[in-house]
Amino acid sequence: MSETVSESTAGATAGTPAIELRGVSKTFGDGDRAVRAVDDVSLTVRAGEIFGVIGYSGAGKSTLVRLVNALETVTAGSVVVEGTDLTGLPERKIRGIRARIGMIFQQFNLLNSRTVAGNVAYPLKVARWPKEERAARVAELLDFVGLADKARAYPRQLSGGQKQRVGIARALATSPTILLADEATSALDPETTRDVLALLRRVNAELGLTIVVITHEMDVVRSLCDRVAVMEHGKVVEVGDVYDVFSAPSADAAQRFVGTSMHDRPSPDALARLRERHPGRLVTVGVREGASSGTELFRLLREHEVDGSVVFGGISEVGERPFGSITVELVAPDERIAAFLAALRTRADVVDLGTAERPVDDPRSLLTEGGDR
Amino acid sequence: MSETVSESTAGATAGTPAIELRGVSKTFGDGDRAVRAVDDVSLTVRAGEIFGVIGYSGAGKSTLVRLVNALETVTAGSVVVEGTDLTGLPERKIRGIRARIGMIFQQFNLLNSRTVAGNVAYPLKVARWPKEERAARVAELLDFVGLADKARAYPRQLSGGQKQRVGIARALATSPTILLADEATSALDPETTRDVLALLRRVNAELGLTIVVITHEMDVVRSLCDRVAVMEHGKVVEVGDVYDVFSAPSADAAQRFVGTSMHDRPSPDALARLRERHPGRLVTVGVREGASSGTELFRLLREHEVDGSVVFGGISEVGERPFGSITVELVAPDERIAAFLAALRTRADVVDLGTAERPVDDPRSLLTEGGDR
Amino acid sequence: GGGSGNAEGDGTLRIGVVGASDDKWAVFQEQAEAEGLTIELVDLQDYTQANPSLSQGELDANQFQHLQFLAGYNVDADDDLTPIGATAVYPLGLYSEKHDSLEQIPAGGEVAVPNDPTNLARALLVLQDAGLIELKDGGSAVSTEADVLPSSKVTVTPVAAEQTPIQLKSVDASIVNNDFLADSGLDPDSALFQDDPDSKAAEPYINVWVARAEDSDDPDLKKLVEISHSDEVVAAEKKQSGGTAVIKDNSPEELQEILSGLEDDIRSAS
Amino acid sequence: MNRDWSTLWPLLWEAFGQTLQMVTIALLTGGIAGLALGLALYVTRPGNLLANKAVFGVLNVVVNIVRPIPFIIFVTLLGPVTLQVVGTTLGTEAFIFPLSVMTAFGTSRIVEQNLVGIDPGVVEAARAMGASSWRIITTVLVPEALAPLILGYTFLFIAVLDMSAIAGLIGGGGLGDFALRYGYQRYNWMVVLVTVAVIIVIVQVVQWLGNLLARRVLHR
Amino acid sequence: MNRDWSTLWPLLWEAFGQTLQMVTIALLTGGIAGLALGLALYVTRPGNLLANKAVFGVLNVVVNIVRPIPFIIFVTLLGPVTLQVVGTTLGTEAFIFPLSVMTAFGTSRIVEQNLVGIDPGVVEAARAMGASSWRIITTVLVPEALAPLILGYTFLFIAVLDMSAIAGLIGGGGLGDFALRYGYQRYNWMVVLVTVAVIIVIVQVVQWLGNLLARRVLHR
Ligand SMILES: Nc1ncnc2c1ncn2[C@@H]1O[C@H](COP(=O)(O)OP(=O)(O)OP(=O)(O)O)[C@@H](O)[C@H]1O
Ligand SMILES: Nc1ncnc2c1ncn2[C@@H]1O[C@H](COP(=O)(O)OP(=O)(O)OP(=O)(O)O)[C@@H](O)[C@H]1O
Ligand code: MET
Ligand SMILES: [Mg+2]
Ligand SMILES: [Mg+2]
Repeated sequence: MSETVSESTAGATAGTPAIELRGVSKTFGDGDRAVRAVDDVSLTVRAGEIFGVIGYSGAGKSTLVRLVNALETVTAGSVVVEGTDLTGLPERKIRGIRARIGMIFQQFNLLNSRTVAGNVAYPLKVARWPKEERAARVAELLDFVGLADKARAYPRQLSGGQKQRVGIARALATSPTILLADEATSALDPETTRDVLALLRRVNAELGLTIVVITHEMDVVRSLCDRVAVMEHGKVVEVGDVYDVFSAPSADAAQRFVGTSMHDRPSPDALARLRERHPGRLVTVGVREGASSGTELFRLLREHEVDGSVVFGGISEVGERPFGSITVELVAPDERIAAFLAALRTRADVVDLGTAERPVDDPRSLLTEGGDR
Repeated sequence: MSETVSESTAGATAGTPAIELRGVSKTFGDGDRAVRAVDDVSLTVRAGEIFGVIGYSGAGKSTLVRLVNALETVTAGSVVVEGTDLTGLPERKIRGIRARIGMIFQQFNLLNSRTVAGNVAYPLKVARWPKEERAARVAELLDFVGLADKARAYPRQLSGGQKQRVGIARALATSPTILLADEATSALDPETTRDVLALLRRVNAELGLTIVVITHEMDVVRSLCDRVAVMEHGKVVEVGDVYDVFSAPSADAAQRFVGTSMHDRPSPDALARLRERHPGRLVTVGVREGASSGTELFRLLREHEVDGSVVFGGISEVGERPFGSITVELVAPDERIAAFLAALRTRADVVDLGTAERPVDDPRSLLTEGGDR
Repeated sequence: GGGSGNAEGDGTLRIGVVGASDDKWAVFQEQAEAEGLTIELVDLQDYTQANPSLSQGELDANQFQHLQFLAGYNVDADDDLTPIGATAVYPLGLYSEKHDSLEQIPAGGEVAVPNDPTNLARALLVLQDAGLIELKDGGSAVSTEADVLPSSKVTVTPVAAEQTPIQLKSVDASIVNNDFLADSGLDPDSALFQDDPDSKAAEPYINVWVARAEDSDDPDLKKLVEISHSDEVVAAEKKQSGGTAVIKDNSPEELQEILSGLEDDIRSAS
Repeated sequence: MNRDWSTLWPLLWEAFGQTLQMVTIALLTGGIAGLALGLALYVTRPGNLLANKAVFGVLNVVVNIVRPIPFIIFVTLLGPVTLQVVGTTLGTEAFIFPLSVMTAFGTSRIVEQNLVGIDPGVVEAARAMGASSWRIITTVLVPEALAPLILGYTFLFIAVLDMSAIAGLIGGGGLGDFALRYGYQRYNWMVVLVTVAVIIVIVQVVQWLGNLLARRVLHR
Repeated sequence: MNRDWSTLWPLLWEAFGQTLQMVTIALLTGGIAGLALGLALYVTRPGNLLANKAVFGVLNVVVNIVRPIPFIIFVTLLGPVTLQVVGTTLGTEAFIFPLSVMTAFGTSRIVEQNLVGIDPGVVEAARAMGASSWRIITTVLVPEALAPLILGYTFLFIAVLDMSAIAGLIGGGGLGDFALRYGYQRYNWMVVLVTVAVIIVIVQVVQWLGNLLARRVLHR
């Protein structure tokens, strides 16, 4: 099950914590116009894990990660990175820690005065890599992000996605031990996104890189993250294993986000259209790891002599484990359907949507309203 | 079926064309370093339709759209907007046309010197709206994009998604007849995205706004667009109705994109894990509009006495029509399964994935490699 | 500095002048060299720097000023620079492009005058003599535009000395220093009025060679004074001044006496 | 010969007024003309809003012809024009004219410089809305570059104050003239120091205002 | 006495050399010192990289004390220091010292101004990589503002040229002095025009170079 509100820093650590936030708040401005961007957040990111941060636009995600490398200073609380408390540390000391943290910026923040290659080489220069190694490393990274031919172009001559890829290459250049990725794939096409995620997974697995990913793409969370935090109004309203949060979101925001991401439950509009197309009884059956729902569906159908079809739904993996639901149309006399559903209910989550004539409104379908038209 | 390469401008128009591109090319720079960002593109966007443009990062999507409101001038070909050929038109005349085109920029391009409200009011001032109406309209738009409380904030004080929402409000302010949306929801969380898409759909339906959407989020294309163009290396490699392009993508890029978007076919990794979990025969069954595959699946299973379960897949809507596939595990003696598959094949697209001991590699599953871990 | 009479210690005499490009200096330099003296003319653009530089020892002598100016400097800067020889007196005249005689200058007219303290005072005295203005307490060597009484016939506007001829288009008349007459194309004879260089009243305006007090007996410097009275240099001087220069040959002692008197006047005036 | 302060104070006060008058008028007229000229230089630059090689070339050369002329020479060369325009070539009013003209030319370069850093994206956004070039200039270029422009005008304030020091050459008065005539030319360093102190105080106030405004405008 | 051109040409040529010497040295030394001072002003500004109210306050006031002093008075006031440093207060060398000092102070404001427009995001990116402040200053601030800085230095070139015109006051020579002495003060407008023409040609060349470089650096 996912933990609500905020996990206690003491209990959550399996590995050594890479990042620990203790009661951290950040307020911008003062007086009337003060904005509390991060509000009393306590959180632990374990070394070597991929930690997702999701939440509404303006929830405080970017601010939260910017506190981790002290680009913003906390208003209250403390930030501990790899055992060092950053609070009140002099800039010079912070520098050493920052050198071990790569950051991909939401707005890219490329140096306009440097070429693509120059931008990627910059952190290497800061880290005093020798010239030849630098060139080789830059070539390798540009090759990976598919910008080898743009090495000598300037940021102003790049497309949005190309800029973002330069930002990614730059953040990875020095092989940091922690990567803060703020919407790192937001400007990328699906295939480039896939490549980038595959790379992140690889460096995470091979080099033990700790990654904090801010994203609004639920697919990224689903396929990349080990754990995820959900933010709302500056607060972390839910933290937990990705599978737990997806399969049983407790916070309101978490429920909505998971809903939009799964595409497995029809939106009210889509449901209306389904009912038009399928006059029979519509039933949504949840599929969870361990639960036998999916497995025994066909046998039960046969046993109860219920005909029908799969008309909607999605079963895919969340954190490598199967998760989702299917909506089926059942065609049979009512009593046979009733018997079938009774049997099925003992084994799986079942939501009866009724028939076109006698629709049953499923409150949970509302959650996915935006998933499809 | 989707049309490949480029549709002929003559044949494609059902309604009046809102935008016509005729053999348009755009080259940046010259000599060695010339970049042909848009390469001989001919395309018609009908009045009142929602037209998607997808393609790899750097494919030329932004450049293409920028040609439509003459922010860039064509190197060759001509651009006709609502019947007016922009090519060689003096800036003053172009201005009148631009006033009817709203644009959401990929990089937002907000005026840093103006507040959020000031940014949204700006196009209204340009269009000489009276002061009171302006204020009312700004309030209405900010309310819609959820930034009423940020009206007096400056762009630098906004989060990425908040900036993007200001850009959206600004583009819609004057109720343009054409909207060019360049990655308009790339920085937004799923729920805000849903709201924005719903609004776009509404203004499209109610006011007949023609919308050109550049996006890398296939879900946006799937749920919003009527037609879609796929770009690669500056060329439009495929144009057609969204359903056609999704159900039968012909260009390579189109196939890959659709694959990543559907999440219905397991990636090789996911397939391996499926085989681990499900020792029986795995079969992927396509679901298309009109085809009876889904509908008759259960009857056939029963008739052939094949047991099993739905283990993967997704069926959702593309352009309001059902589309997808499910992967099922079949448990029965081989000969019964063979008979069942033979029967099923007459009715649906079937891909046999074999069993864990005797796997059959499905070439098409490769397409979706990145869809899930 | 030092009593050797040359600042560089290499035998070169550094002389501060204003307008080193004047012909008379070319002639002067030739003659000095013939006498075995190496001189370097340091050309200064305005009057203010020449005396401090001499005092600081960067120059060995200067020759650009009249006694009135020197007196003002010595008092203001509390210095004791000493005149070691005279050169000439130049009359200061009133010129006009709009009027042909003093009488034609209308009441309420405007006259441009040089704005450096000594030339300003001298110009005001010239205008008073011409009957165009009245000065408070009869005027003195330290009068300024503030001393012009309201009862005066014209108003005066102090401007840079070199601007007075340029301003002729704007004003009724200008007081123009002799230095600028030839260059600005004004004929010395066309002056509507000028002071008398030969009169006793012109004594303060005797241009002098100046040295530091301790160098006042330096033989090399004395030689310079002599050379400046050679026929060739005098001829060049006359030619350059359009014949208006009245050559003076007062002894250092006479000059010092006049200077002391002027200095006392200034001290008592302020 | 040095006057006592009882006579000097009123003169200093008058000079103060003259300087304020000169600098204010020059900055207002020349500053505005220079803003226009600087904007023209910027927008006609190759690649910019109203890119026009010919116009830019001419403006660029004209500005470069005027600016390097030593100011006192410029004042004199402009004399005939000043006489036409102002009716005299003497006094404060007569000096304000060439001062304003030179201020305009100097300002133009400062303005141009400060506009170069503007993100082309925002100009593009305004163009996309159908804004006219004039509107873009007034509502985008100027506001977006306002912080550096404010600092630029603060810089110019001092430059103009400096130029105004030679107003005395044509009877224009002002603090610079006061310092020169009653201080420098009379070796009265007290007068120089007091006058310079007055100038410095004015400058500090103006700079403080400039910094304050610039910070406001940056919204950081 | 107006001289003929055969004697004037060599003088003009010499003046040209002096001006080049003065301006070049002043821009090199003063320009670099001013860059440092301007960077210091920028980074210590409230909210910036090394924000430090005290240091910024002091620098700001010091610059404002020096800059508004009328240059001729500044040259004189600095005389004792010049004597110590240069060994003389007369001649071209002696003039270069105060010229460089004033150039440094003027430059600082231009530099400061041109840095204000930098996107704070890029500075942040460099900070996030662990770059030291010094590195950020040299490899981010300066390169990112290079285009306006180049135009700023072009502006300063002319300002320094203008200041150098009064070198003649202490026997420093140069083109400005030549134009004043042989032209203006002798009402020989031909000499003024020729000299000014020479100055203008130099300026055009420098501006052309500046524009070219700035455009290069903008990568637009
Ligand atoms: N001003 C420019 N100068 C040179 N090349 C440019 C310029 N603008 C764009 N390009 C190039 O043109 C190509 C197309 O760019 P465009 O911005 O249209 O891509 P895009 O399809 O919008 O990509 P993305 O999805 O990453 O935003 C890219 O290779 C880009 O590098
Ligand atoms: N410099 C600032 N001054 C004032 N308010 C700010 C500032 N930076 C951020 N904020 C506010 O803090 C809140 C959190 O911003 P933040 O950028 O962390 O959001 P986010 O979760 O990253 O959103 P998005 O997904 O849209 O990027 C927002 O309401 C924003 O307006
Ligand atoms: N030669 C000048 C004159 O007699 C000297 C003025 S005092 C510096 O008029
Ligand atoms: Mg953010
Ligand atoms: Mg783009």
